[in-house]
Amino acid sequence: GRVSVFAAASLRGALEDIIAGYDGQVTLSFGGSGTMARQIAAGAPADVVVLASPLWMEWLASQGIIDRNAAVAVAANRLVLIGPATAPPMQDLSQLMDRLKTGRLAMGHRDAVPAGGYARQALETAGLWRAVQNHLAETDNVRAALAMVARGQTPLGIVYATDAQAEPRVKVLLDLPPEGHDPILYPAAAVTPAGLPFLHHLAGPDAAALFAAHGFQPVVP
Amino acid sequence: MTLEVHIDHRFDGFALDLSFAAGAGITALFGRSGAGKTTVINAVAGLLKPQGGRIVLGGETLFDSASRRFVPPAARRLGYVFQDARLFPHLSVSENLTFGARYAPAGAKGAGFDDVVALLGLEALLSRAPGTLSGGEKQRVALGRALLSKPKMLLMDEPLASLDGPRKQEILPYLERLRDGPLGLPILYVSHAVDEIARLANTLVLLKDGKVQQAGPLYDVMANPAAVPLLGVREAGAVLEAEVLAHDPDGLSRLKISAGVLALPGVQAPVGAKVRLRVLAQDVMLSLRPPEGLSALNVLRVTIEGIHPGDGPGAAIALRAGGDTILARITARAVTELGLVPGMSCYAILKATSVAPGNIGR
Amino acid sequence: MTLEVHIDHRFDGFALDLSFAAGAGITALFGRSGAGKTTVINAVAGLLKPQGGRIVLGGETLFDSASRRFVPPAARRLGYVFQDARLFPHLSVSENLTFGARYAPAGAKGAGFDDVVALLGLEALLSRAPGTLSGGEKQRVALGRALLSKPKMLLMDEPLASLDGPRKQEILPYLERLRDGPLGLPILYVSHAVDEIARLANTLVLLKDGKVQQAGPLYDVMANPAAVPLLGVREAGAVLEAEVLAHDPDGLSRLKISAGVLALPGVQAPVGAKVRLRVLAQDVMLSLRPPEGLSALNVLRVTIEGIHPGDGPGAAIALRAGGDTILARITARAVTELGLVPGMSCYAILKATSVAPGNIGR
Amino acid sequence: MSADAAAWEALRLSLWVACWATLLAVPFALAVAWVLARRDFWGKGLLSAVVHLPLVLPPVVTGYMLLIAFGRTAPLGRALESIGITLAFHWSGAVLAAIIMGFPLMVRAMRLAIEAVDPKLEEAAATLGASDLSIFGRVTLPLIAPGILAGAVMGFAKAMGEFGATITFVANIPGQTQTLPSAIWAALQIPGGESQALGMVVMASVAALGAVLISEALARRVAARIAGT
Amino acid sequence: MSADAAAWEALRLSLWVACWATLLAVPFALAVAWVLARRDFWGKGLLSAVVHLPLVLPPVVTGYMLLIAFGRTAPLGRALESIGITLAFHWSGAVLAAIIMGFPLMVRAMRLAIEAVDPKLEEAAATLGASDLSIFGRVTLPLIAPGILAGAVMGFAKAMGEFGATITFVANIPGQTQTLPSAIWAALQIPGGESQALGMVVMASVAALGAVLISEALARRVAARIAGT
Ligand SMILES: Nc1ncnc2c1ncn2[C@@H]1O[C@H](COP(=O)(O)OP(=O)(O)OP(=O)(O)O)[C@@H](O)[C@H]1O
Ligand SMILES: Nc1ncnc2c1ncn2[C@@H]1O[C@H](COP(=O)(O)OP(=O)(O)OP(=O)(O)O)[C@@H](O)[C@H]1O
Ligand SMILES: [Mg+2]
Ligand SMILES: [Mg+2]
Repeated sequence: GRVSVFAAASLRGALEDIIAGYDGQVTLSFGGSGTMARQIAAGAPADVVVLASPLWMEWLASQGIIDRNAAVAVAANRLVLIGPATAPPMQDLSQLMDRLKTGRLAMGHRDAVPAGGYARQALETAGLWRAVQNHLAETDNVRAALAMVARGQTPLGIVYATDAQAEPRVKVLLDLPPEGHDPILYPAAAVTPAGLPFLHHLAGPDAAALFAAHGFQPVVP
Repeated sequence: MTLEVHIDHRFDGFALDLSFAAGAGITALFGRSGAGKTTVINAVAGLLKPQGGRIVLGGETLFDSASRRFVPPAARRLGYVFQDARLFPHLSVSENLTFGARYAPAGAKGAGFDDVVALLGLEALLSRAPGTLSGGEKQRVALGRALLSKPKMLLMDEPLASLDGPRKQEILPYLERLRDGPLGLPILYVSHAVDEIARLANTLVLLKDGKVQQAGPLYDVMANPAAVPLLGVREAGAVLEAEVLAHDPDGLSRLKISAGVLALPGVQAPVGAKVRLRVLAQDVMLSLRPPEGLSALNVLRVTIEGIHPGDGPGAAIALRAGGDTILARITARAVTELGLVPGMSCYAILKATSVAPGNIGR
Repeated sequence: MTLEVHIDHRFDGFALDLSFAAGAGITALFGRSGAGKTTVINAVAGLLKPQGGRIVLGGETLFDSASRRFVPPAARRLGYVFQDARLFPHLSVSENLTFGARYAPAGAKGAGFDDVVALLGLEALLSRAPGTLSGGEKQRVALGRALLSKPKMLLMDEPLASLDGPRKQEILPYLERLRDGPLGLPILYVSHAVDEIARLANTLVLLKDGKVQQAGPLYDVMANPAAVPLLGVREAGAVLEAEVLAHDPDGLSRLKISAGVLALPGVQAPVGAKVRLRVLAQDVMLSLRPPEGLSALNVLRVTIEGIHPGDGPGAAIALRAGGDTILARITARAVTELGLVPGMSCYAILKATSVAPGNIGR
Repeated sequence: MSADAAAWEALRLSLWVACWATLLAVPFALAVAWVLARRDFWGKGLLSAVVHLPLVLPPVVTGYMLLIAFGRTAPLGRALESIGITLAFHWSGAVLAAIIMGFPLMVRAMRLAIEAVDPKLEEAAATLGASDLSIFGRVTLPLIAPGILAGAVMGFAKAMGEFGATITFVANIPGQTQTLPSAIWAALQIPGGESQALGMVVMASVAALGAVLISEALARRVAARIAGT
Repeated sequence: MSADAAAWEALRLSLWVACWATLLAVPFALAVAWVLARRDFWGKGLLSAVVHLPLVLPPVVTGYMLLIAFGRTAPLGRALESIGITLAFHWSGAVLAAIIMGFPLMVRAMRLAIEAVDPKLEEAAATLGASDLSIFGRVTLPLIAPGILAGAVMGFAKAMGEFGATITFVANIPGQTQTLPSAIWAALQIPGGESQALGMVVMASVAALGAVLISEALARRVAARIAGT
């Protein structure tokens, strides 16, 4: 029958393409990672779950809902520093404070939004966290941070590369070094045995190509 | 069906503390503005729960503070005509009129819709909304609504105050028919118009500042000199029962009262009928001798029963005339000059008006 | 200050189409329930914008449909006593009373607060909320509120309907003083009580179904047989001006009217004073010969001016008595039997009542 | 399913959920409003505060509480499921969320309307023999019809717009629980989704406009009836 | 800053924002309510629908719209900034978001109250010489005080609970725009954050209870004044 997939909303474009090429019937439901994890714990009719944060996958495993070892990362992502389309590119993060001037740095919420957590790690690694902490504009999702930059509300923002590529009003000023934060992985797991075939497909090469087409990074094992 | 009322209730700055009993027929509550008439009616209707007292209607205890009995208004089946009309604004006139009909018990008798509508001249208004009615029209609908709820008793708080004279003259006989007809509907009636009361009431309760000043059969209370200040000096006066003896060719009618025969113009009742005569106290003159130069027809030999000084320069004199008492109001000076004392006999010259032609309460 | 009113307005099922002019003093609007009285007053007050017409007060055009002029109610400064009291529920009685005072122009003259409060007996109520007042108390506050707004004119829609007799007797002279005193306040006055009108009004406008049936000086309209059905047969009757000649020791007073001298009981006015006499049509009898066996004092020789058959079995007869016209109402059969025709002379036997002792309108 | 079809499906579901929520909530809201307007009792303020709570708490919290209470694994949810009522991850759960979120708005409108009814009219009905229930049905209810309508419109609008509690309680399953707001939110989460979101915003706005216009017309008619013109 | 201190700071800010939002919104809501209740004009239904819009749209959308209208680069935002009013990342922006989100609730309560005022009383005031403004101030306003209070409570409660539009418009800046709902939401997004969230939910509930109790007491006093007891 139909396979129900609960997935992080930022994967939507890629997942829609992936199910188009899958020969089973799939229903995609999108939500925030924390919300979905809780729902699945409360008995949500999901066969497969794809989250934007390993933290919540870990939580699901700790609840005994999925098998920790059966979870696979299906895609990866990168963080980028963005600015208005007219801004000059940046060499490294050290210029961050100069570029911000009195403005703020838009990013996902440092604790609540996975992208915000990675951005925080990156800034901490760069030794900028203390300085920038009071110049943040934290949003409830990355897309809102992107919109802040796109609307000129903030001069800079840190978002996923996948988000930045489709917004003409912003420009990637700097790719943040991936070693500065935990790997950005999208873990997937089957909640029910019925989800296994699709999970398999998701971890397969066809899906990987489509993830790549949407700007996601390949998963380095 | 008798109504027995004892109320003890206190508002901030106003205390009602009274008892009265009303027999069959129409009981009028009379008193100045703020005397407590509406409060009494509200208590009878069950809209006010007095702090103390007891209200019994026809053997059924509607309220008793001692036994904590309180029959809710809906179960009392009293048709209340409010001082303010209180029509239901969302219902048409005819829906207002028929509002209460469905709650009457199956066998209840009451006025017919068409009769009431015709009596009150509501034919053209039936589909109208209350908001567009004139003041008098509203009051008529409110009257009709209460009549058509087939009540056990009617409570009427100045039901005719904003109606024109001709309409009143149509409604008054109807109320008399309700009272006297097969329904024998008792009515508790508030009015400021002494002529209405003189015409309608069987029992009269005079209220002042929340207390009963006088209460009893209409004839007795109206003939009591103590009632004069309450009724107002221009309105006070005895009401007598008379029988029409004859209509003379000169336009005068002869009427028999217990003390003799009076000649009055404009009596519109057949020979043999009983009518009420209203003899205003201010229209009665006293003379120690039989008066000369005046037609002697309306001169009665009377005995002074009591002299009641008023607030102003006047005094009210109760006069025994046959089986009746009539009232005269003359100046205190005249009392002294004529040397009037109780027990004295003298002559009363009356100017009487007949009320309620062709009708007389039991 | 004269008021000129032309109104042409149509409600669903009711059309008002009338013109009248009111001079100084009190202009009474009289008519049955639903005749259009409140509608007229609302138009004068500016609460209703008639579809057509013109209203001019003392030279100022308040409304003119032709020139599209409409003075808003607030700028008209007319003290309106509503048929329903319309007190402001959130304000105390004294705040209600003084509500309008601040809007009067600096120099405006008007009644004083203490006078009005005393007149209306509101002393004990000043701090009360309107919601707790009795019906008559509300009406008195509404009256006071309009008086204290220092208006250019008063509009009163049955202002005394729910007041007791004694209170009315206190307020009526006050209204006369407002009218006659230094304020010379004109009043447009709606009432169903013919006795109030007979006492107060200078001009009388009779309305029926939205049209003016009769309008003019009170004496003329009241003496017009055509007015009888409108006023009601029990209430219709001429109002005459009389001068008190003497008070006789037997209690009767002699009053001079243009046609002769009448003897009446109970006249409370000093010798020389002018009083209004109300002669109810139903209290006038006609005789072809001087009547015998009756005191001749109140018999006047009169000439028949006109005979006006009524709706029922009665007919109204206008009688020329000296400079005045008085009305008699007798049965149509009597008209035939006596062979009454206009121009004939005969004798009228009157039973008159004096109204408004000590007061007489201009 | 194409994006367009999904949007229409979301609109249909939103309307469906909003209609049910409004229909089901009106009697409860009316009862609570009546109690708050016409009865004095200990704890009245508390009841009023509880009714206001969904307004004060972030919708996620309400949704989370619903999930805890009515989730498939929760005792209440299980009990309901055993009698055939599934709320969690079902459109009926979206109805419940919409009812709860709209409740304060509905209660307030109805309460204000009830408080505006002159008790003297209800007294008059009682003297005519009407029982409390009859009085409510024949006098109070028609007089507060405009207030009920206003409350219903508020409830409907809120139900159309409810997102946080709904997505937290019943997730975002297309055709089942994906209402217009959830779909709009989802569209906003991916690059280039703005134009699709805009289309759905227009849809929602038009639906709201329609509901408001209908309610205004109805209210006008009801008011005219009472004014008698 | 400890989690606890942050929570108290969020509560303080929420109260501050809610108070300002309520104070500022009341006059506007009153004006709109009056127009909707007492004037008939072309486009009235449209105005009413626009007022309802924030109810119908998911809060994110309203937040985006605010960003578009009042953002730093938007003309309106620039104009405000030039007169010294900064909305971006400032608590005043949160106030604006709360005003907009609470507006439909406030307007509806006040409108119902105005519609319940008998125009005959206003007419009576006019015949006593009061100008339209005086009539409003001395008759209408005191009579609708309970409705204004009700609207204010609704607005206050909504402002206390507003989250979606606020975070989208002015982000989540501790001490400036991190209101209690934002903090609660953030806590719920972290595995194991429930207990911290619960503490803040209790805070919000107590604040709401307080506001509702105060408003109920005030309403009782106002009503008693009008009933004269
Ligand atoms: N809730 C209240 N609080 C204080 N006083 C009240 C209250 N209700 C009534 N009263 C007072 O009680 C008295 C009696 O009121 P009631 O309405 O019975 O008078 P009434 O005889 O019907 O007068 P009216 O002829 O003017 O209608 C009045 O003085 C009134 O002001
Ligand atoms: N909006 C309306 N629609 C239809 N008819 C109306 C409207 N307003 C008034 N009328 C009718 O116009 C007539 C005149 O009303 P108005 O209030 O002027 O009467 P009134 O002379 O003051 O009567 P009352 O003595 O009973 O107060 C009445 O028959 C009334 O029903
Ligand atoms: Mg009364
Ligand atoms: Mg009228």
